[in-house]
Amino acid sequence: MPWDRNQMAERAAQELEDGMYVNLGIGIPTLVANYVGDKDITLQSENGMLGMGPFPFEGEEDPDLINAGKQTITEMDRTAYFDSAQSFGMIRGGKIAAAILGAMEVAENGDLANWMIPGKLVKGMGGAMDLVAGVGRVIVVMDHTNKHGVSKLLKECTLPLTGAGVVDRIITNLGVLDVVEGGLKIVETAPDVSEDDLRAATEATLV
Amino acid sequence: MPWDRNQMAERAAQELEDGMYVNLGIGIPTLVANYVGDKDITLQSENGMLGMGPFPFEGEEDPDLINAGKQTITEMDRTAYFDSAQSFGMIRGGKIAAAILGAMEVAENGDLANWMIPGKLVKGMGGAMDLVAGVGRVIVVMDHTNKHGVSKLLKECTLPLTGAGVVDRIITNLGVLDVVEGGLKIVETAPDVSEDDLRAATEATLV
Amino acid sequence: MKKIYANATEALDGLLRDDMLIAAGGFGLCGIPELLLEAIKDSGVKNLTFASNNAGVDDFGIGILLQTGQVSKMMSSYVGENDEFMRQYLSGELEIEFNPQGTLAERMRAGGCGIPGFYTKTGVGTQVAEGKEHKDFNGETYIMEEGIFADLSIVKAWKADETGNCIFRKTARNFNPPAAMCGKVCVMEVEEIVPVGTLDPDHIHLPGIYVHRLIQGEHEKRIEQRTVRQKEGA
Amino acid sequence: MKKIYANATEALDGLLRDDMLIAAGGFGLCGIPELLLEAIKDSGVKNLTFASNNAGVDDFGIGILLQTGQVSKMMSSYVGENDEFMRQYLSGELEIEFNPQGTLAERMRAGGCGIPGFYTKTGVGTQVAEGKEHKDFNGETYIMEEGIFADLSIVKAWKADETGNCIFRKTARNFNPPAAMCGKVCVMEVEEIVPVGTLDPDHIHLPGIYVHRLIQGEHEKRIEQRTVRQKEGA
Repeated sequence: MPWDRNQMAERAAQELEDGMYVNLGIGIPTLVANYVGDKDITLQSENGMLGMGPFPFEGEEDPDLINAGKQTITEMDRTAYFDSAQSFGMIRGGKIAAAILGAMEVAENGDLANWMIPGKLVKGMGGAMDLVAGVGRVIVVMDHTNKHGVSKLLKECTLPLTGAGVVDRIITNLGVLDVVEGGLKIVETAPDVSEDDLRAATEATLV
Repeated sequence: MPWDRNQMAERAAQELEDGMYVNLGIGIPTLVANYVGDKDITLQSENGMLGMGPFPFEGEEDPDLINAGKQTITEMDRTAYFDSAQSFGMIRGGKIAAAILGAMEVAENGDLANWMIPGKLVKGMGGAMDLVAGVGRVIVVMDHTNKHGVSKLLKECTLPLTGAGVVDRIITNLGVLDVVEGGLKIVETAPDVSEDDLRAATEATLV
Repeated sequence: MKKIYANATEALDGLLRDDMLIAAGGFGLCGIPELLLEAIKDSGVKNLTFASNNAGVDDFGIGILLQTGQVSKMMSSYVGENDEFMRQYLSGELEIEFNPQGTLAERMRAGGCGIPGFYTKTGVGTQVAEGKEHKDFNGETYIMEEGIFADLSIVKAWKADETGNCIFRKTARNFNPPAAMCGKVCVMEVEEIVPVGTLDPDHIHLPGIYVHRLIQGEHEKRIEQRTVRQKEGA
Repeated sequence: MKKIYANATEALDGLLRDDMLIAAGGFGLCGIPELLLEAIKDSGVKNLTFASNNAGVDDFGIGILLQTGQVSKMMSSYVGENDEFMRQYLSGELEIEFNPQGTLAERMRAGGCGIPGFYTKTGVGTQVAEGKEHKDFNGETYIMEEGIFADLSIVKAWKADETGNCIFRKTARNFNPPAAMCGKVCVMEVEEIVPVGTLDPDHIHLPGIYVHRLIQGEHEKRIEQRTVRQKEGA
């Protein structure tokens, strides 16, 4: 049985090690925070915060305290605030150990597309290009195929890139794959998903 | 009668206007602070401070509070501290209205030499190159001639430069000169110093 | 050193002109100079270019200047919250230069620090790199991005003293310091002006040297995405 | 996340090797990592290159590593306070790369921010510009300076919490934040380690993400130029 959203998030949480500073994207990646357990993980919000806490209780929302998705959040004992230049300085400078983010397409060479569909609504890349270029490890969490059943793991991306050759690992509802020399390598499959199932759903070269 | 050190500093203080942020070099420029009177001047110390106060009283020295000359100083109500990258960011970015500094040589095209005598002791340029390249107005305060009576206002600098074409105004014991198209222009002479006296002591072209 | 003005309109007096480049602080609707934006709307100045991470929402933030058609170009990283923006962009009324968020912040800081260009890996191999100088350092390719030198900076802080030394609050700091640094003139709005000497010199986030004009005012501080959790057992 | 070590020697364990590049905080003798420098001396590691604004004095700061001949190169802006330095330099034992002070600070920050090169007007037309790439922006000439990527950063702060979030005190901040940022590993010494939650998140000067190892210790904090004024009427 393929993983659901929460199971994908739970699997992604296994990528995180004690002491890591991590940036989580919007969507499924946000759920990863629910599964870090006892591990001492510090979350960065790229609008200027390390040590991001959970959503506030009703009535305790602070307009001066939001995350990169513009949602109200809370601070923690370890929190530090800083400005956007400093925030992306630490991202670009490789101080963030890992980013977990969603994607529209990933290519077998690690190319990532997740910011723009030409001709459709153009919203902008936000901090995604900085994150994929700068952090230590880029982990993509996404459905293996789109709603039409077409593979999102491609030989080449068709959409404008967010970064070239930047993805390290992909966690989908069907399994876990690494970007290696020559293509993608299956690391693990979801329960009751066979490697053949996964191959059948994948356009990218599997090595 | 030529100006003495204090009179040169007093004359230099006239260059400063209300509201200015100013960097004062070591030596005579330091004395300028004694002559700003009622003008609201904020002194920068390039090691990371705006709003530099006077020397501390005996027994109140703080090892964490020094100026760019490594001397113990004090803070003021308006003081703000910052790191060296920020400090030189504001210098390089033109936020400091004026720097008043000493020199070994100034050339008629505004070249300045004040950091190195080849073959002799080499101490380093400290923040001088950043200051002359970045601040709004560079005012040199120095004796008109060296101890051998040789002009320090030259057609061309003989010593390694601190900055090329950076000086705006020169205040010497003999008078005040501006760097203009074609050479130096006498703005003012010290009391009982004639323009001819000043010309006689100057190698640089006077226009 | 008289930096304090009575209100946003007076603080902007003599600083606004058509076709100018304005750098604005804020992220989403958090920490935006809402009073100054309102005064710019009232001034009627037009053909503005804004360097600002976002474009506000339809009726708040820079959005109010889009409604009036006063903005001709945005330099931003994300504008997804604004329908009017999309309409003007798709109809060709509005130009947009997309900047990766960190590149935009660093470009502002660079401009403020007298750095006209710097190299970054961000955007290499993407549309963002097109037309930009590429250079290799230690076997890796980088692109050159240019410093932003704005005609005017408008920013919002929490508290400032009378000399403009100021502090921000939580994530409302965001783009405000770099935006403040990159303008020829910087006008700041704060929630409270305090006497000189009130703020600890070690706690100043942005020294007054960057702040030329200062106003105090009431801020709406609108929340864009109100998200909450339930108290356990509630 | 265990960052706290018992002493400087343990904090440096496994990090030192000959020929490495170390970025050190401090200006003059103010805010220098004195405990870590002492431990580096004791380690006997040699052929070190230091990126540090100054070289200490003969018997304090980096000076103690010059006495033992462990330093082969300095990247500094001013070394005038150190006689042994001058002797070694003039005799050719020691190499020096002079950097304008602001260029040195910005090179460290750039390295820490993933920026391998940037353009500055500082030093154009001087010896500092020789051999460097020149480029014109808006009719003015700039030179390219490269980011510093150090093998190790050693810095000193006033107080840090257990996660490494720290604050500096007055002008002892100086080069410490940029030096901390540019190292692959950063070891910090502080006067006091406080429990997490003690420091106001808005007052942190350098977030703990930059600090990998942390020690607390007694500091001499020597004053280089004791200057005082007389009380009036005294």
